[in-house]
Amino acid sequence: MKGAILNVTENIAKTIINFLEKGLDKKCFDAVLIPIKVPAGDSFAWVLVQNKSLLKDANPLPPVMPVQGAKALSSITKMGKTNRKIAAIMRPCEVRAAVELSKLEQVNLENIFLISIDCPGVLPLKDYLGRPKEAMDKFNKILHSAQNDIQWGNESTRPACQVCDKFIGTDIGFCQSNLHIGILGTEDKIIFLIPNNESGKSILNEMDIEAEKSVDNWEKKAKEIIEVRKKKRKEVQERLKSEVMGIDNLLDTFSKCINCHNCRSACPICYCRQCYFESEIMKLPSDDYLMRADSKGALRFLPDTLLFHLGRMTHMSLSCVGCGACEDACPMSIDVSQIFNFVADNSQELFNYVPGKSVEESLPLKTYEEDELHKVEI
Amino acid sequence: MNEKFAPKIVGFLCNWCSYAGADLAGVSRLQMPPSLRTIRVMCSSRVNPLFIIRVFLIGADGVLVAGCHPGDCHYQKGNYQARRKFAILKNIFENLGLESDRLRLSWISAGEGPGFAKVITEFTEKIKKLGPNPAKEEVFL
Amino acid sequence: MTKVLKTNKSVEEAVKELLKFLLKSGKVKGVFTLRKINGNGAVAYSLITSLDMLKDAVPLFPLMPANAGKLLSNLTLRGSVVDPVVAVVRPCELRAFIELVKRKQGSLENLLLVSSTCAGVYPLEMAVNGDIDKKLSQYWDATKRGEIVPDTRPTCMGCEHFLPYTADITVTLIGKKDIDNQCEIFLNTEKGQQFVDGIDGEFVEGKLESEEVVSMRNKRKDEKKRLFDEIGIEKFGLKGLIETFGKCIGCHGCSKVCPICYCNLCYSDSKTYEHKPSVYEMQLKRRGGLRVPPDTISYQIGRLTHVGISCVGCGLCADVCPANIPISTIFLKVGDSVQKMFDYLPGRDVEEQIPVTTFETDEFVEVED
Amino acid sequence: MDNRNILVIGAGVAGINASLSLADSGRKVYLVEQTSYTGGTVIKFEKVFSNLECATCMVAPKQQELLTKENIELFTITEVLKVEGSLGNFVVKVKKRARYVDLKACIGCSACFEPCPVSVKNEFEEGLSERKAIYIPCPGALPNVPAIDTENCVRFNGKDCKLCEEACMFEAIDFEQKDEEIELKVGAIVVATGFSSLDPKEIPKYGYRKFSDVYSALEFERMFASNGPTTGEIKLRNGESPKSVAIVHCVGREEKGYCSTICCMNSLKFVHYLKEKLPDVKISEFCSDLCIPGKSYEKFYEQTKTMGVDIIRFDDIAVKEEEKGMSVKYKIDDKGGSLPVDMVILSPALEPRKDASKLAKILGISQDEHGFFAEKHSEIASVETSREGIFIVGCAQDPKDIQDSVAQSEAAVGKILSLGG
Amino acid sequence: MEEKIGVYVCECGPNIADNVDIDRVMKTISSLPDVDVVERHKLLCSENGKKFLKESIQKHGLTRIVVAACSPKQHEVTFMKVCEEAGINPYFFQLTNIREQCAWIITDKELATERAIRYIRAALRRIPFHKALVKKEIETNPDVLVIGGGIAGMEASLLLASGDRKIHLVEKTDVLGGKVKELDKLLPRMESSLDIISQRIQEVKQSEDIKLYTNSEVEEVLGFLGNFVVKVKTGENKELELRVGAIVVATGFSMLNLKQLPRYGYGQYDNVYTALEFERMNIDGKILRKDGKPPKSIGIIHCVGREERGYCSGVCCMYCLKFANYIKSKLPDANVTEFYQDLSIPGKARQKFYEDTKAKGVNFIRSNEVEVMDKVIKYKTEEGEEKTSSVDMVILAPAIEPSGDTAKLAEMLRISQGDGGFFQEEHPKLAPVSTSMEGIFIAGCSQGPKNIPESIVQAQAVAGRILSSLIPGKKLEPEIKTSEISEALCIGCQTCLEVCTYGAIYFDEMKRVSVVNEVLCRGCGNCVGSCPSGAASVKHSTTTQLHQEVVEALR
Repeated sequence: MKGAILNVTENIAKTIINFLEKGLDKKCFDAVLIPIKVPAGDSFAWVLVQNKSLLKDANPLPPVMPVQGAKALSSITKMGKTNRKIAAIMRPCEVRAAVELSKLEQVNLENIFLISIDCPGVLPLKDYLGRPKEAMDKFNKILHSAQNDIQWGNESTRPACQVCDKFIGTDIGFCQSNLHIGILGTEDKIIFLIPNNESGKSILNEMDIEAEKSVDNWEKKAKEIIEVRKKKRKEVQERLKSEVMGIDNLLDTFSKCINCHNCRSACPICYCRQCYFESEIMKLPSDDYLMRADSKGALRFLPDTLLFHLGRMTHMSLSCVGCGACEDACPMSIDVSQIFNFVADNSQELFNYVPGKSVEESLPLKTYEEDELHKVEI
Repeated sequence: MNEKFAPKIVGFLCNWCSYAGADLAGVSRLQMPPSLRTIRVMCSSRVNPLFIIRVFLIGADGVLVAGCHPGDCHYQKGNYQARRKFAILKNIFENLGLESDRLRLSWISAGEGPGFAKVITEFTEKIKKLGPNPAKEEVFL
Repeated sequence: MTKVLKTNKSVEEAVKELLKFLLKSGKVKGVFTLRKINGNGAVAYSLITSLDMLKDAVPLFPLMPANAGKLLSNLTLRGSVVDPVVAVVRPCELRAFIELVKRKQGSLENLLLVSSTCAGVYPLEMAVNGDIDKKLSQYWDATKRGEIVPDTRPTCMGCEHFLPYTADITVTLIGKKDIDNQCEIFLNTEKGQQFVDGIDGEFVEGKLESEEVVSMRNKRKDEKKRLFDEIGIEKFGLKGLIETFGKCIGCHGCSKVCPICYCNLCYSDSKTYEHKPSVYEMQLKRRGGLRVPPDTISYQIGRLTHVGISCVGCGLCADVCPANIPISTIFLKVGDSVQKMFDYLPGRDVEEQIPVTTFETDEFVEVED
Repeated sequence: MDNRNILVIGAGVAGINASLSLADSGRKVYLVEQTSYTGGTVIKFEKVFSNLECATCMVAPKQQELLTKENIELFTITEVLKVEGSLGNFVVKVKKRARYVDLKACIGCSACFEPCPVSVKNEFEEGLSERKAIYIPCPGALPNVPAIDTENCVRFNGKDCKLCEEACMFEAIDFEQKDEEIELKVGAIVVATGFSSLDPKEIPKYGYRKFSDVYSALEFERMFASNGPTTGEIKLRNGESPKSVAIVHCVGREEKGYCSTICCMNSLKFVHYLKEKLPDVKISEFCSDLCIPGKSYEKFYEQTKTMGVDIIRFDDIAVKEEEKGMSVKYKIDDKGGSLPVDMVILSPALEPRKDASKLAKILGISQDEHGFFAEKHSEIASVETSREGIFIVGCAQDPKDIQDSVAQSEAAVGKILSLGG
Repeated sequence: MEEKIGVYVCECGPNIADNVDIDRVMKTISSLPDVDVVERHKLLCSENGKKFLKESIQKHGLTRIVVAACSPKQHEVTFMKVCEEAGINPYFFQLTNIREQCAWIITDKELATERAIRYIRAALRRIPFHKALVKKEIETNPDVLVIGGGIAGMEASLLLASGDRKIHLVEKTDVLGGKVKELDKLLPRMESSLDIISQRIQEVKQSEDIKLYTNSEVEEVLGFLGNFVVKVKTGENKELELRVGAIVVATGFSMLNLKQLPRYGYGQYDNVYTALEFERMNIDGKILRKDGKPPKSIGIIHCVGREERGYCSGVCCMYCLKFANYIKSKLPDANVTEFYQDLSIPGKARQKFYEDTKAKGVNFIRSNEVEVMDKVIKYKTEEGEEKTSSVDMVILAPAIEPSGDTAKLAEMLRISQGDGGFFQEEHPKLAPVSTSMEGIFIAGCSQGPKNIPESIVQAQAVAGRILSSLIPGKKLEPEIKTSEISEALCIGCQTCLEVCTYGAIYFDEMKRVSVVNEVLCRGCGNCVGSCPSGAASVKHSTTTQLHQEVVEALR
């Protein structure tokens, strides 16, 4: 694998932003989609930037993920292709979600140039809000630990991130951005620009950045960490199996759910304008409720909480990228994402389908093979 | 006051009175500032407050809702309803410290060509004093 | 003067007794109240039909997992309950339900409404690891003393409508020194009296509007004022709005839990708000940059125009906000002022018409010019 | 009915209304109007009592509809010459005067006014402003096409002037147009020629034309009209705004021998006009008997009273000269008083149009002692006449307000359509 | 399918061209993407202009048309016709006004031109979102239901019948003729009322087009213009269902109950009579006191209850004069005094009647605060001094008020009650006999107090409206640009039902959504402005279309 090398000026973020500014100047793209610190300074929001001066508050690798990048991208390209070239700099899970959404016709990738970065994970939104300063420092430590710490992304990142093994925006991370930015194994002195395809290469050309340098150090490091993460993921999921799975455990876990459906609103893959579980269909005549209550002596109200979560799983688990947005948005801090991750991994395994890996790979439910899945037949 | 500033005012004119009034102003060749962007609606009650908010946030320096005088509504009582919706919206704007002066409700009859010109001129002046709508430039809306 | 059922039990027992009586005597088919579920301390509203299950009921548990008004609407949306059901809800939930009924989103028929002089509830996050149980004693002490309960939600601390308006039965808590071994249950309506007819306990006369209530109302009013001053939304302006809602993650959880947001699909989540990229490109050109997803501010103001007139200040919106935005205080403040325009109090009386569908021919002339 | 076509005479609100309904029912309608525009007297009003609705907003849509309606043929500047035949087959001869402006070609840009050298008093504005020899009565008039008034146009008085023709970009001016006599075959005729109001000059005691600031109701109406000569400013001849105004009811009632029905309400309306423009103006209404019948009018009266107006009764009244200005002298059963004012508005009686008797002869219908067209039976057949197939509606039959005029026009429609055919 | 969009700029001779740089407009617009044709013309509304437009549309096979010219109020219809002739749906067309609201009001040519371009671009932005709209036609039933068999109801029925319609005439009592039947003479000619009324009753009974139901009442009314379904409970206590296209309400009036006003001494002292009682006495030819002797001095009191009701009943003055005439003709030496506030005798014929009556030696006293004691009438003069006058008979002229069942009917028919509780007409000036519910008409005193000729005129007017609008075999063509409500988005709060003036929205209980009745909807959009869920929208003025215009306007 080959790539380009940029020397770090000030810090990694600044270096990346300079690179993007250059891209804007050279008209490689007309606008950049990037997280920017909100005016109050207490969070980050996705902004489509044309005017470079706005980039001063930009942060390509913010410590939190208030909105999943794919959702942002979808909101502007859902109704058709943009006529401007947009460079979207996102985390690998966001890139993967974007690719999934493009298969679901919720994102139009035409004229979109996807840039991914090695992702150390993010902090839980709750930990960040209120104490942005401290959180920021904590996150920067994590970022720098990239050089030596195999446990990259430690206890303080979100559970979903701690077990994420697809945090690299190249094929080793089952992710297919146009250009990936590597920061692992660089001692913070340089960053790697790794084109994943032709358009990635051509952009680097246009910016006359020579892209034939070796990126082995980075790749080596990345693979090490991926292994660690895979292991961790296994462990955690083993634990989950015993703790969370099974109807009683599930009921237990979701008993705190207050039906705000924030998880589904935050989920990039839940793209429905109106969720099935919020539609008329779910509104029953009063005696139906009473009858159901009668049969058990008592009926939790609203009922069907578990149905909602299981239903949601069936809808999105094949495309779940494990970004953890759902858990972040849950006011009751339910381990939604961990559970969904676990289920998703298994259902995806069935078709050995990796969501977001490539645009070509079509959604399992849109196709079938004549000779498959016999184990479900009796 | 910024002299170069040319306000953009979106005006929702009801088809029966206010739009006719605007036409009469034209027929009478009454001059007025080129600030207005006319949107023709059948009745002032058609204008949903939500829509006014959107127009304001898109960056209209002023939003005018104009309809028949109370009692004259071509649809009997639409303008009364319009007034209520408008009053609530204005109140909310004031509560949030938004410039509610950028929203205007006026009754203009089909006969009031001069009246129309007056409204537009006044409103434009007022907006000039207020300056451009900050929402125009805002990124984080 | 109102008829009062007096018993020598702790409030919690007494209320459970009452519910038991109603269910046992067959006067009601079901009991709608808070209940501990799944034995892990989680508390949720439940529709209970068996005495056995009634054991786990915690009618007065200081938590609002959802606005019961919204739930009752769900229960009665497709026609009123066939057999009587008793519902134990908080004053703001009751008001919300009344507003929903006005909007044809539910029916009061066959519902026996029980409420209490509400001392407020704790934030949801406290329920996450069952911390509320640790706080209960403190909660009841403060309530007895007729003081604002510390650590309850800000909106509760500043709530002056803690005395239920349309309840058939009201349990008095605030300022009741001896709720541990005595309980006064006010029977405000014919209906209320008929239902408890036959229950043991003495019947006396009483006055809901007690000194304790009055003094509490004043405390709450002051607190509310303090809240409003603290947030000072009238000074917001566009900048202020952007700073406040900048961290909004657009989950619209606030509207999902809001009892007054009764739409299946929120207007601002509908297709009308989705545009071809060219529209955004024009914006981009002018502004130099554009936050996406867009319409954060217009969503919030827009929701105000819809909810303001009926906002009962139940505080759930702020409670569920993953970004900790003090939405409820903002809505409460604006709501108050919109409601004053028509001297309309949401949920005060089901006969009171919602001002938006009516008009006076000679009102608000000041907004014309 | 052999011939289903209908002739409607007069394009005032009653005539328009009848024409539209008849057209809706599929009848072919010939609408003959004496003036060059439609709308009659009502479009001179800024507002109508008692709902104070803007008259233009009210009538304009109907006028528009009239112009675009398929089976209505509008003849402006046209009068009826001869009517023969009987119900079901009348033969009517009308004289269509040349407008000298092509209705199709003209787009109403009014470029032709400016160059015209002639200016004369504008009768539509009750002479309060001037117009050219090629003119429309007021902005917004419909059809929005000028006409040349040959009495005053210099070209038609010997000179070779074609300034208007040169100014017109659409070759709409056509001096070659000729008056034409047209024969119409119709089954029934609706007469909606309206009224004229008594000229107060005929009764000297009101000082009309003697004092410059004594106005007739219609003059004041135009003065207040936002599309009128002062664009709605209420001014005295000396340009100042009046401080005290007297509104006098029943002008000519005694002489005429009947109550004109609408003056009381119309005069009360003026209070609203005045207070809208001049909040501090002092207003006195001089009336004999207040005639405000019906479910809505008294409410209006009560409301008007609260706006600050003195209602003064009189048996006899006159406008007299003062050393400075004028004053209203009034008597009520042998008591009386005098009130100095700087503006007087007279509400003169409604009377039959000057040409009523001529038209009556042409139509072969009778008139009553006052000269209004006589109905067949005052109680049960008020829209029918002595001649079968000819119907009278609106103020041509009897002074009445718009509501009753419209009702009568619909009634005539009812009568005609019930004849079948 | 790819849309082909054409823009046509009218110079309107010099009117637009002088003040708008047409060349620049053409240049800019032509340079825009997805505009296929841009043409200019000296005068599009002229005959050859229209011809040019039509041919150009066909030549280029355009699918969407933007015309920049004068006000839509002037020529929208004109150009829509052209589009139709050119074979494209007229609603795929947008007229943008660059004359009245541009060229004519902005002197600076530069600015005017920019403005014109902006307006055209706005039109271009919205036009792709236009939808084809087509005329709807609905079958109608020409039959008519008339409620009330008084003079107005009968007149309407007879007229409609001779316009060969089937009429169902429903009368509450067992007889026709209403109040007029109780009168002796008619004003001002003093002809016998009975002759006239009984002649009409005969005609009604004989007409085979009029089906008469006495002792019957309307119980339920469903449906709308052209298609009403009415339940009637008949005398024989049968329930029958009528299908009609229009409904005429002529339920008349009732007299104010004098028990409410004790100060007039009715039912308290002898020889105090109401107007109708006195008519009866007069018809029976015995104007006598209770003691059987003829009265010597009679007081006739006007405006009884006027103050309380808040309106002048309009007819009392005249019939009070009539009473004086009754008396004078039967008891020449009796002393008659009329106690009045204001004489309301409008119109050409009445004043004469008044003067003649006066000439017969009848006294007139303008009086306020009249009170009746035993054999005495107490009153205040204009100057406010208290006076009395002794009488041995009093006739009271009580106010006319809506008949008892007005409220019930109003609710059943979904029409509103206006001033004084009478039925509210659609428009006080231009539509006195129709109501906000299309197809439901009001006539006579149910709409407001009025005299016999006015009632008859209204009845005839109703006939006029029905005969001209509801024609056998002719389908109705309701408004095209109506509202519509998205089932998916509607939450069923029924706010729209409450704000709709025309009862054009009903609620589907099964689906729990509001539904627009396109026959009744007039497309004002009040529902759109009030719907919280964005479920309602007006065709051809959708929020999206408007939003597109705005976006461009603010570019």
